[in-house]
Amino acid sequence: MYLFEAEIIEKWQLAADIFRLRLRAGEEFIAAGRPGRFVMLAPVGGLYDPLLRRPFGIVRCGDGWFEVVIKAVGKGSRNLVGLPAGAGITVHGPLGNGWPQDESGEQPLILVAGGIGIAAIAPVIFARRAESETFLLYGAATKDELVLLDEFTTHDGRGPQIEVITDDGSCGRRGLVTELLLEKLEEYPGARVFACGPEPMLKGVQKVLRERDIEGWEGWLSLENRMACGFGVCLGCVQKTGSEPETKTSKVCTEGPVFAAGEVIFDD
Amino acid sequence: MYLFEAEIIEKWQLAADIFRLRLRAGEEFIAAGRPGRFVMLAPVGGLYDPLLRRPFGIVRCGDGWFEVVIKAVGKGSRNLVGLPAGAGITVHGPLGNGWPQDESGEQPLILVAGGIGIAAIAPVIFARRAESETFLLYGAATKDELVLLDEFTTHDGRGPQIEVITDDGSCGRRGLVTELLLEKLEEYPGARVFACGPEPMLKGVQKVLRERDIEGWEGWLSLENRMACGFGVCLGCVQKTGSEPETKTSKVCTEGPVFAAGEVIFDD
Amino acid sequence: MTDLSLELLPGIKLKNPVLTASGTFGYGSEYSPYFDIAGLGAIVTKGLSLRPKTGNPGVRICETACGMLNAIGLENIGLERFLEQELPLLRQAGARVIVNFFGNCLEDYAELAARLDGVEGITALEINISCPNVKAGGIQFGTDPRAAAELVGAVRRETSLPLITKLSPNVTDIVEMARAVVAAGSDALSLINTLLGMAVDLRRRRPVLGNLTGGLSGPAIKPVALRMVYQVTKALPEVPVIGIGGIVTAEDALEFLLVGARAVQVGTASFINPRAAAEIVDGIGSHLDSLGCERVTDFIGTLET
Amino acid sequence: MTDLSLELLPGIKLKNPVLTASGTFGYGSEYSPYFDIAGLGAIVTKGLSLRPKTGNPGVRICETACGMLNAIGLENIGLERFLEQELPLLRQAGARVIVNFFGNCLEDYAELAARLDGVEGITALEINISCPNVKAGGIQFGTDPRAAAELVGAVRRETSLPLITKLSPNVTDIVEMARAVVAAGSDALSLINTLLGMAVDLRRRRPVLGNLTGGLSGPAIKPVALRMVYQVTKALPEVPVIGIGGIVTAEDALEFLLVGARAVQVGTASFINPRAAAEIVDGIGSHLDSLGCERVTDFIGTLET
Ligand SMILES: Cc1cc2nc3c(=O)[nH]c(=O)nc-3n(C[C@H](O)[C@H](O)[C@H](O)COP(=O)(O)OP(=O)(O)OC[C@H]3O[C@@H](n4cnc5c(N)ncnc54)[C@H](O)[C@@H]3O)c2cc1C
Ligand SMILES: Cc1cc2nc3c(=O)[nH]c(=O)nc-3n(C[C@H](O)[C@H](O)[C@H](O)COP(=O)(O)OP(=O)(O)OC[C@H]3O[C@@H](n4cnc5c(N)ncnc54)[C@H](O)[C@@H]3O)c2cc1C
Ligand SMILES: Cc1cc2nc3c(=O)[nH]c(=O)nc-3n(C[C@H](O)[C@H](O)[C@H](O)COP(=O)(O)O)c2cc1C
Ligand SMILES: Cc1cc2nc3c(=O)[nH]c(=O)nc-3n(C[C@H](O)[C@H](O)[C@H](O)COP(=O)(O)O)c2cc1C
Ligand code: FES
Ligand code: FES
Repeated sequence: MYLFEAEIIEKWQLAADIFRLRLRAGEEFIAAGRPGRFVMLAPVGGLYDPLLRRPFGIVRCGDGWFEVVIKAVGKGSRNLVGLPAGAGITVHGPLGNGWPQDESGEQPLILVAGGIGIAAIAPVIFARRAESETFLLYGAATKDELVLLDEFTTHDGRGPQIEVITDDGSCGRRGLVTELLLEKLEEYPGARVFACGPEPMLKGVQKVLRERDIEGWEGWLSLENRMACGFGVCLGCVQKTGSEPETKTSKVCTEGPVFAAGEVIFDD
Repeated sequence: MYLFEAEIIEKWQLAADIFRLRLRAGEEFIAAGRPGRFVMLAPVGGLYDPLLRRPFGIVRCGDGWFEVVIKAVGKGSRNLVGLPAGAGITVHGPLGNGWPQDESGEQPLILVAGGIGIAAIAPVIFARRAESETFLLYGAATKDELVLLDEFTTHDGRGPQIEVITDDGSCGRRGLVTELLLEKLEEYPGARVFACGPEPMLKGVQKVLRERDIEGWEGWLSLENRMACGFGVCLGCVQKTGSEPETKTSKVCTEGPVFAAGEVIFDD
Repeated sequence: MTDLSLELLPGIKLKNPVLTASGTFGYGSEYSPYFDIAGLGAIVTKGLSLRPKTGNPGVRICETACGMLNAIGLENIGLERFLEQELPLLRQAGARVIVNFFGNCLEDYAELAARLDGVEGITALEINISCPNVKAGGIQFGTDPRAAAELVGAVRRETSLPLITKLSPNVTDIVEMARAVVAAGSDALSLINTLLGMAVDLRRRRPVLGNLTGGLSGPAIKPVALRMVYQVTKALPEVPVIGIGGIVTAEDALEFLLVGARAVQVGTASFINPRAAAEIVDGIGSHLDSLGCERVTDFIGTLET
Repeated sequence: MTDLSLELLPGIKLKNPVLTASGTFGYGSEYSPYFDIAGLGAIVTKGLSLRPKTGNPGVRICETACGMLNAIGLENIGLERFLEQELPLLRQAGARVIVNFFGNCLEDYAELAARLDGVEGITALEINISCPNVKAGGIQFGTDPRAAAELVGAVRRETSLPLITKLSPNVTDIVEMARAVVAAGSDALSLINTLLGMAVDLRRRRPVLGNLTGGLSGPAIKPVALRMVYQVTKALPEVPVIGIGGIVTAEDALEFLLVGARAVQVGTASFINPRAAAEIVDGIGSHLDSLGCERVTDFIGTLET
């Protein structure tokens, strides 16, 4: 776990309210930043509004840098994406468990992203490009909110097979990403599933997986509960987990954000 | 009185912690921005830290812009000077009364500036460059804190006669600017005096003027009391004025910031 | 277009639920260059005392995290100048006027109420009970239910104007205070006044404020204000409550309406943005419009819990 | 170099006056990756109850202007696991440990105090009285001087450990509360706990927090905390007071020491900057050094008023 001040090396606008920020970081940080882990960010400056850090996934790492993709939804995210290149951000991380590592790389992998959930899914794609049978099912409200798509495929054509779906039909089919998942699982019943997106989508994914009824489910969900600290001390981010009657509360920041899909108990 | 969002057109660093910002403004604003008036500034953005606007003098006006010179002393000023060119600042002003206007322009004028008090004095210089017998007595802690000096004289050599004094003797004489004032008043006993600077300096100026004992004193001080609103509604900025026992409280923001030197009653 | 008008009290119809908070709007005319003050629900004037008051010496204001402390010391021009100078200006501007007032003892309060009674152009009185009772050793009227009730009762007897009591948040049980003053004859409540706070100048090793302590206002106090408004409107659903505390945007105002406030007052925000109250009126309108809400009164108190 | 060590209570010497606030520092070990927690004055643990507690369902935290609301619901691992798992870790790390604890009724408090009495490695107990008394209709111990005194007295009888009472700021008269618990046997006081607040989700028209209301902490509350610490240290100069509320920087901490706090606790700030408490220790040192102050105790309470 590191806590440091990082310069914004570069900033790109990916959609009306979605930005990619490249931040300077050291080797050790980058080595620890495996797919699915996250950072807590705050601008440098000593002002108290916004007060708390905000969590964002580590989307991509390179030599001396890593990238986050931030959707401006409220004051914390808006403030971060409003910083110019050259400005400083304090970084706390990498935090959380990350996606389970695929030792063999041989099992087909279905990645399900809803909206800005793509930020948690993207690093898996970048890490797995060399391997076969990765499917990205990517849903968004509308065409303009689909981001990073052109980066998922390398120049020589390696990358996941991508299917897109939008609420308004402006790109791909019209509908919900869970429909794509159902179809894909029929084709690849033994595939592993990683999903990140808004809670209703995750509930949908859980339902699909539950109905698949395979021992262990082979599905993982990355949660985005509100966090105050990000490292296990505030107990603000807890999620009910387990299965009735054996339930408990788990800290999403340290025991997650990635949970086995069968473990998560959503509120109705 | 205007209330508008202005772009920072350009920003210059004048000293370690002193910056000049050029802000876009309309003609009517500029026409109203006579020397000694001020603006209340806050960054655009809807964050609440800092919460209140901060007052700064209108230093100079041009075609479609005006300039402020800000010394970063606390979080409000630091935050403003940290904004990059292109960023937005909301401006409320011009506010306050400004320096008394010199109808004839013939009486000698002694300008006394202490530290960042130069920001209130500078516009008088810019307005009066065509006229004769203006003296600038400028004191600062150290050489590096003397700003704007090279702009007070036009290319063809018009401008005030300048004498500088510093606490540490790093530029000009070592001492306090009130010493210069005493000397200058001996030379020009009928001169008018405008002064702006830290309270101890203003007290010193007041003492010098009081001892001069001319009817009406012919001196004016620009005060920098803390302000919450800047337009007369909070009663936060009041200054005791008048002369014992006929004293009252005056609002520095609307009845000042410029007061006849004899009117101001400082706390001891 | 959502109808923003509402009856604050029986017979007291306001154009909209947005008022200004006492002490932050001067006597109203200072804001006329910025917008038409007749467009607000009402103007609550700077707290008025029988005689002019000079207020506190020394530093009077200081910024804190997302808030400010003030120790103005209730400086005001006094009843007579108000009636001669300021009230006519407000009436001319077409504003609805609520007069906020205070005293040093029960008798002062009562006399003021009596002298304001029947003055034309005054819609209601707002009694500020967050004042020390000089005659009773400086104990605050506003933090003792018995003292507050006695005070409100005394004022009630002197005036036929609608009476709004402004509550102090510096109490253990805001509902108890609310009940006490309503029982004593208050028609409505406004809450909250400022939280008692302090700031220190580390360099000079002194309190920042000349008065040592001051009143905390601004966004920092909104969570406390919302909680108290919720508690009071829940406990006394039939009593009109005006929500105050940290309201800067239309969203803030709507939150207060949602928890049950019948109207709101905009305070510190007007220092930063003189047009804040007017913008909040517009913002409430367009928000409720977009919800398809016909009347603002349909929105008030609809928080689901 | 200024000597930062001090006696918090007779015989209880701390390396420096910087402690961590309960509920914001876990059980301490979570912070070991960031700095040596043995370097702090003491660690105040997450509030402990007799049996493990799962806390509140739903959203538990929410940011407000320069502050945050929490409704964790006092989730904790319970006495036994604390003694088995966490206390040994803290002792191993060389930390001084103050155990914060609470109950649902007087008997629970007393039993906890008895069971913590004599446990090796515990420097003092901090009793959190901001809890509803389930047996007495949910009335808060912490807002009623009689109930608080009774509670503190009961706990006092069960333990020979130094007893620090943590006061709630949601009261009319903090000095009255302080006097009551000191008279009942509390050796020291910590203040303030969180202010009761609320936040509203306008879009969903619901309270943000699952629990409806929550505790407000962070820089927003510092002015209220400073004021209360000032009032209490002024009224009870002989009682050691630990100042809490919105401390983020060394300057904040120094302000509390200046008004009279013998020590401080760092709360919410540790969420944002895990090294905050350690940096505050260093910052206090260099500030006092630059003042030529020999001992931190020479600085405490030196506010000029
Ligand atoms: C582990 C983790 C990884 C994340 N990764 C990314 C990422 O890579 N890119 C990205 O853009 N976002 C990511 N998020 C979400 C991001 O952290 C939030 O959008 C951000 O913190 C919102 O802060 P804000 O101040 O902008 O919004 P706020 O003003 O706090 O809230 C804006 C709106 O969002 C709601 N909201 C805020 N936080 C949450 C939450 N956690 N859950 C549900 N609703 C919420 C509020 O109720 C409000 O309606 C991640 C979250 C977590 C926990
Ligand atoms: C009419 C007017 C015109 C001004 N013009 C200029 C100008 O042109 N350029 C410029 O740089 N500054 C000017 N000032 C001063 C400037 O407004 C303050 O420096 C600024 O508001 C400080 O805000 P801050 O948040 O940076 O500092 P804070 O964090 O609020 O304070 C920093 C330090 O300054 C002290 N302080 C803050 N405000 C005041 C005050 N008003 N009086 C005395 N001490 C104070 C505080 O106690 C603290 O020690 C002017 C002030 C007034 C009233
Ligand atoms: C500078 C200032 C002066 C105030 N004067 C008064 C007053 O005279 N009478 C009164 O009842 N309240 C007074 N208040 C309290 C406000 O009316 C309001 O209750 C409080 O500021 C909280 O609202 P806000 O957070 O929107 O400012 C004053 C507040 C401020 C900031
Ligand atoms: C998430 C959270 C949990 C808390 N849990 C406890 C607790 O268990 N016991 C307690 O006495 N105080 C608890 N507190 C209160 C803090 O110890 C402290 O009194 C308060 O947060 C004010 O300090 P701050 O502004 O520095 O955070 C908690 C505070 C927060 C923010
Ligand atoms: S965010 Fe604090 S415990 Fe998870
Ligand atoms: S700054 Fe508000 S009255 Fe002058």
